Amino acid sequence: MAQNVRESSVGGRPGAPLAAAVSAWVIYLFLIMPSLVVIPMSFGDKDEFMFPPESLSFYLYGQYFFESTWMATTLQSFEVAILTTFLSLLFGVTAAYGVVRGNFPGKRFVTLFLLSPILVPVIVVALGLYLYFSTLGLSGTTFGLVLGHTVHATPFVIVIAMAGLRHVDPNLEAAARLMGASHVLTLRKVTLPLLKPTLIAGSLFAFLISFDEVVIAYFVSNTTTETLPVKMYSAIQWEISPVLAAISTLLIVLSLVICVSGTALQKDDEKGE
Amino acid sequence: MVLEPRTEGGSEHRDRKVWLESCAKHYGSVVALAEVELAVEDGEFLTLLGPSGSGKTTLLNLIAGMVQPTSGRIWIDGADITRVPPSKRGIGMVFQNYALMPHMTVFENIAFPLRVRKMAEAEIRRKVGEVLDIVRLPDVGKRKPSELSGGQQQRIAIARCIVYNPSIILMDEPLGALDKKLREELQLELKQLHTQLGITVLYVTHDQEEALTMSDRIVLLNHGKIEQMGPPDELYFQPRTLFAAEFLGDSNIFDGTVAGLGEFVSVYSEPGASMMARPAPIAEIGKAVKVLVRPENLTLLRQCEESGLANRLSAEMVDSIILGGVIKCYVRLSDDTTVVVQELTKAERAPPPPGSKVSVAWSAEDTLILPAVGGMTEGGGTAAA
Amino acid sequence: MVLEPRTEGGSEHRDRKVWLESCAKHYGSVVALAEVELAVEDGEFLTLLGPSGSGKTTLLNLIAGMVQPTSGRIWIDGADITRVPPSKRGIGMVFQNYALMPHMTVFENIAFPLRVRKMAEAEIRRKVGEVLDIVRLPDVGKRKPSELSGGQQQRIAIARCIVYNPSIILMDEPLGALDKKLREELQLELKQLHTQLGITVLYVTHDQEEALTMSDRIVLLNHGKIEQMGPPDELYFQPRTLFAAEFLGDSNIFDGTVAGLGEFVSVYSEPGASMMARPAPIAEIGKAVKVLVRPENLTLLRQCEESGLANRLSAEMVDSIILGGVIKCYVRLSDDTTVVVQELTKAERAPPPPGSKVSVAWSAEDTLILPAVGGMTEGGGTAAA
Amino acid sequence: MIFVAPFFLFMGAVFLLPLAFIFYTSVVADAFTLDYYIKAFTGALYLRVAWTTFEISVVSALTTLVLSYPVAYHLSRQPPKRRVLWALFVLLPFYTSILVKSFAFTVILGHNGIVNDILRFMFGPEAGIKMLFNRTGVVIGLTHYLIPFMVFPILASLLAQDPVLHRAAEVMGAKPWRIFWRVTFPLSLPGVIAGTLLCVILSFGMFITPALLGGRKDMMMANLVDFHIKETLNWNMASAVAIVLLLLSSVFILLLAQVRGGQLFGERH
Amino acid sequence: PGKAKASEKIVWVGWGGSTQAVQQEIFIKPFTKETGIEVISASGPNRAKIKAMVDTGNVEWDLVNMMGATATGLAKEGLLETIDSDLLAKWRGQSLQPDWIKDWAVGWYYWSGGIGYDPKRHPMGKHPRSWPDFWNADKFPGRRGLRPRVNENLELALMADGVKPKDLYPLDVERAFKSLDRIKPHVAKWIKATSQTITLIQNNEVDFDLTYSARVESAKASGISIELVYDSLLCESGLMGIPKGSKNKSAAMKLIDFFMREKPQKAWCENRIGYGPQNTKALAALSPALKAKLPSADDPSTAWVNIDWWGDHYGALSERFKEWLIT
Ligand SMILES: Nc1ncnc2c1ncn2[C@@H]1O[C@H](COP(=O)(O)OP(=O)(O)OP(=O)(O)O)[C@@H](O)[C@H]1O
Ligand SMILES: Nc1ncnc2c1ncn2[C@@H]1O[C@H](COP(=O)(O)OP(=O)(O)OP(=O)(O)O)[C@@H](O)[C@H]1O
Ligand SMILES: [Mg+2]
Ligand SMILES: [Mg+2]
Repeated sequence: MAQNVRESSVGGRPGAPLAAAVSAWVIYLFLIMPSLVVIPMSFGDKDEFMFPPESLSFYLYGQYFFESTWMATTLQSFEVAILTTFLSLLFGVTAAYGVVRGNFPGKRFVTLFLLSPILVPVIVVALGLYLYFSTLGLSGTTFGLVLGHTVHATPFVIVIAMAGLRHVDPNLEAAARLMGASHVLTLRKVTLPLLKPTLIAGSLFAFLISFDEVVIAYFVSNTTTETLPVKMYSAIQWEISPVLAAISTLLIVLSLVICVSGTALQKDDEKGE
Repeated sequence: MVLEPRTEGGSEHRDRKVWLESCAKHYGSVVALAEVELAVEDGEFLTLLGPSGSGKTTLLNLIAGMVQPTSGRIWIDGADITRVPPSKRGIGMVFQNYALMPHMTVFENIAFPLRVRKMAEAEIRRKVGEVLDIVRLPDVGKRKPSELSGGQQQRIAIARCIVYNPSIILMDEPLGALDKKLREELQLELKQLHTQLGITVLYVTHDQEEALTMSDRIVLLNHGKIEQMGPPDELYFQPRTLFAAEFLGDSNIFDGTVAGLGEFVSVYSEPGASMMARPAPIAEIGKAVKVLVRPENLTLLRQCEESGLANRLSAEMVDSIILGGVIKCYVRLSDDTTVVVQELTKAERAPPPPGSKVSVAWSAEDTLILPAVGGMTEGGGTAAA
Repeated sequence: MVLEPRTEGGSEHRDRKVWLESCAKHYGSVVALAEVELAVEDGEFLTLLGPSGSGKTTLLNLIAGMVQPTSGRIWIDGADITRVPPSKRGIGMVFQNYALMPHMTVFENIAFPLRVRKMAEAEIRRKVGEVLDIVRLPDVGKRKPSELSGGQQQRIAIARCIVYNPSIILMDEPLGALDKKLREELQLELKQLHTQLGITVLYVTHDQEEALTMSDRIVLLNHGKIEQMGPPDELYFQPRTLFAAEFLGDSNIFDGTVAGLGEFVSVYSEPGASMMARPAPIAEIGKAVKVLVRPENLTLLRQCEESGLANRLSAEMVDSIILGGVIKCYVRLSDDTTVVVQELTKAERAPPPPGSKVSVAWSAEDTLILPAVGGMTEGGGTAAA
Repeated sequence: MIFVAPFFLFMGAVFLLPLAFIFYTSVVADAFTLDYYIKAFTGALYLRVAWTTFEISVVSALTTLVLSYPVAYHLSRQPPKRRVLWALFVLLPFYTSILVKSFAFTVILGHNGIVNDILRFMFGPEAGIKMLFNRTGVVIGLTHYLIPFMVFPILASLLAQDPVLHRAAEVMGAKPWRIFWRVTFPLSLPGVIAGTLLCVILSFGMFITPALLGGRKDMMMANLVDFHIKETLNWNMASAVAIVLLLLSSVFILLLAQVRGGQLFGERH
Repeated sequence: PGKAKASEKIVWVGWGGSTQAVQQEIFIKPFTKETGIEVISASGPNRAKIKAMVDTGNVEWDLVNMMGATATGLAKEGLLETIDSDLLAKWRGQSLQPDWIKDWAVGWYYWSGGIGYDPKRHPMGKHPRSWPDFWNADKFPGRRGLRPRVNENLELALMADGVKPKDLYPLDVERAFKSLDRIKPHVAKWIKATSQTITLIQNNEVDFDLTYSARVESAKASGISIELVYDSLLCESGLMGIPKGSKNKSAAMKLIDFFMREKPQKAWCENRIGYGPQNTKALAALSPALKAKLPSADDPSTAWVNIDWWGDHYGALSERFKEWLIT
């Protein structure tokens, strides 16, 4: 497949011309620059930010894994992110399905409304949720946190799922229905399996958004439900701990592992882009 | 066999396989299907023919239950199924692009409707094997649809459709995506399957040749209305409108005015003074009509040659084109209209060279009179790409 | 006009419009085009015909410069342009889906190649107006392509192509997406444009009828090789291989063994003992051959009827199908092979009913002898959907 | 349609009601009042900050566009598998907390940062550029964060393009540069517009980055919301500013709906 | 007001990071051991959250660390519990700054801000030694760093303008802003995050800034080249208060009482160099080396923040300061 693209590139789609490629590389460099500073820093052995570190050690990783509540908040972040992923996938995929397949008056308007949380500055959402959840007694609960993150992440899932659904032939669903399958069975056996790449991409996005989110979490969480980004943020009220560098490095490695193994697994699905 | 819509009462259609009782479908202000009355016989191979956008798919979807009629009711086997969901109608459908599930093997694809029906695994295996035999692809069960050729995929789509014994199969241009050669092969196979299984088939196509080849009966749609319906030969030989005449087969059409009635109708027309035509109810003296002659009914004569045919016009040879089995000759009449003559291709009998003086002749039997309105719309049948 | 490849030296082709000098194209281990030698005359309408995957697009792309040949050279107007980029070849191309720029108006689309050539604005306006007149769409300049019908879009694509006077136009199945009626109209128009402008056209299709209708010369491709080339009638009447015979037009084919040579060749064949055929260089006594008769050359006779034709077999009527202008009759011979007979459709002369005893007869002139190998591959020409 | 209903209701409960709360707070202190809005629309601080917000957001979005386009273009020309790997670089900024990032930026872009050291080495001691703690710093910080949100919509609209159009242009004699400007770029406009608007709106909500990397004048409306929530405890004012911010982004939402309905993230046409 | 039962649990909110970790060891663990009251540690005392908790009657924090100048705002809004007067009286008697013992919050330690600089870049004599020096850009050229908030800045501006530390309050706001106008052009960064007051000197982004003794000492210990001018400090109080409606008010007060004790205060200030104890006995018991880095109440070069004054003026001045900042 890779070869085809190159072959036909003599005339058709040129592989990126050199100028474009070079400017892209420069920008990639810009994007990873901070990481290039952060990763070495994470191997420092002092309690202050040092670059370059004077000597290398796993001191900061030790702190992360064994001291304070870093691990607990990480686990909390995972919990929230996983639940958020689940919920936003549920809401997002069904909503996208309704929007793409459905035909109802004001569809465009409804779509815009469903996507609107992306378009409202997050601090506004955070404040609103905080006031609202406090009256409901949801403030500080993991559930409240998940709800907040779901509002935030679902629009992204909708967008991805809408794109994915447009690639799923509606005739396949019609065929299944005609052969006697109920709506639910059709969704389970036909639509969802075909949406697999989309679902994977959507969950990855939802997970990352929730895992990384600080503003909403800062307002909505409390002591027991504090997430990693919130802890990272509150850890710097007075001092800044280089443990943060170690955490960033760990996250980078984690995402590399996920993506690389994802690509490796994706072998057969090359056409599904 | 021809069912006249409207004029008949209706209730007697209840015992038909399918009956659309004054069904219409509007999309907002678009009338996809005007009020239509249609009854389908058990075991019949019925083709819906018409230009793009004429409402063929809409009609099929109404029967399948994919869309709800704006008005009217749908009956299958005497039961009103207008509000029954598609999954409960027991209908099979073969889609234009086959709609095989790309994530399932061929076996799983065919087994799908059986699993939906909670059939036992052994039974499923047996039935799938059976239909794979019927479509003559016994060994492809383990493959994915993408590993099959277009024709093979089509057969799997049919197998999947017949495996659960639906008594009606709907097919929406199942051959539309194939090339001519393969298309013709599969037409034959489809037709054989139909005979063999005795199922009722509703078949959609916009290819007139395909419709003529395969159907017991053709329903010709135009702008959401039924233009004419009947067996292929009836539509071909007795088109009731200009549209029907032009849509099925090639035709030469002249403007004319009815000049006399008798055993044959005589029509006064521009290019050749007077022509004799088959009698028709619409013929009234002085009425403007269209006169239709099929190219294959025209005979090309050298200037001097004699023929016993009633109508004859002198002309000049313009061009001739081999289309394979037939040759099309274009001749120009005295008033500059071009007429097409179709002859069988014979190596040793080349048509006269361009420029030569010829005559075209045809019998009064082969001359039809049609109402002057209702031809094909300009550029009709063209969808924006 | 027929150019024999290979046998001729080559250098004399330099003055041809286009000359592919032993061009081949491999994709990894796939041979998209085996070593091919092809010369195109100035002003010629040359059609590349062949089943899917036979290398038609590849050949066109080689000339356009979209792909580089694995070996060989390409000459245009006597210049070696093998390494010249597409933008410098001065070629026009009409794509299957037209490739009109959706974000530009029709005017801007047509003006595009002129702007590339830095033509003055007034000149551009004049030329665009001119070609819009030529394609008979003078008033659509301000519209977007999406606001035009398929046929209109196609004409714009052609307008955009001829506006910069390329001396060669390549067309890759430009009518593939259209329905039959429109397709036929546009074929005619294309052909007229070609005559009117005198441009060299290389045309790709897999529709044999289209190829026969339009071409000055047809190049029949199969598996990346040129199977045969020549004018339409030559390919139709004198196919050199079974593949060519089967790909162009319908055919009845019998196995046979050459039994005698003379004014006509006599062949011994299963169904009907002996047949007389046209003489052919490959006929040697005792050699196994294929015998080909076109359905339109067969005459259907009642059991007792007489005919002066050299070959005659008795048969039983199986079925007959109206295809529009022609009727196909299927008859079964004594050894159970089915033979197709094609007749012109006439309302008053219905074919004999199924089951009746008939004879098929044909002349020795219409009987061709072909080598026994090289037919169409099973299911060939099928692209995965 | 029923499929839209669950999220629709959810949105009503967890998005609209909270917004309603904010609105309520912005007009009701002890009794109904428009004082906060009057202040938000007339106070020098608020007007100036609103303008700064607008300026920073638009400049950052445009800078992001300029930087993202080559990346999206480059990604679009990669075979799918390699594309995923390159895309990792685009996602990497997500994983570094802005706090850590701001330190990293001082190491790289600061007065004694790597970039300035190189510049001074090459062009003499006066060659250093001030890239932090001014408008440039904010734009760099925001851009770094926003690039992924721009790259993916553009990438989608680039991938949706029919390669045949490029060939057609090429056969007609167009050089790569012209093909890019007359074909590729115009056809990717839906993605460009969607991405740009999205980025503008996302920057509306930023307050940590400008505070850490900006100069004294680089205060944004979100900073004011934050300030009133946490410092002055004047939630009425915070809510009023938030609503004004919401109005501002609504203008952009409407633009978005106007320019291309549903083209957000470069969906297919 | 409930009684402290053995199974009682309170939530205590600190500043996070290693500071809180140390407090955990020195105060919380012994306290739990002594009283049996379980203490949950939270970090990030956020006044907005306190307000929301109280407003919605959903109070989950029992004891919160606060900054002096801003804590008063909470009290003004009635968001803090009143503390038992006998406890208050007891604490006032043993305090360095009895003014910081309020009805609604208790100043239990102090921290000091001063002029920070890099001794490698600005050796002895090349750096400002007082706030007038800091304001004098001609004599001490270099980029300044100040905080983008109104408290601290007004005090510094007045001192720079010649006001004696003891005469600061009530602050002459107009004079202070005039003085601030003078330094404005020389401020390279108004430093939002406290941690940046160190890293910006470390990375040579500013030459002199307002930073804090505890941060400087910890940075020095890590090997960063940084120094603080110890003889013109601005001391602020770290307070502890109880959100209104806390369900564990009395246990929280017990914890405050523990925080006020001599022994843990001493241990705390020995561990975190730069923080000063409120408890006078604890201050007296510190080693001379440590005392040198901590001002005493009567040190004339040191300014002590007046919490009350800020309580009346913080909101309005904050907004004015923001406006001043961006113009
Ligand atoms: N979902 C829809 N919304 C609005 N109009 C529709 C819809 N579906 C079909 N139509 C319109 O109804 C008319 C009939 O459409 P239909 O699909 O039945 O045509 P068709 O005969 O199947 O054409 P084709 O040969 O192109 O498939 C067309 O004008 C079409 O534009
Ligand atoms: N880029 C490519 N990489 C690998 N193989 C290719 C490529 N392009 C074409 N081929 C192969 O080359 C052969 C000829 O392809 P080509 O596109 O020329 O066929 P075609 O005659 O145009 O067929 P169709 O009628 O389906 O368009 C096919 O087997 C095809 O699979
Ligand atoms: Mg249809
Ligand atoms: Mg091709």
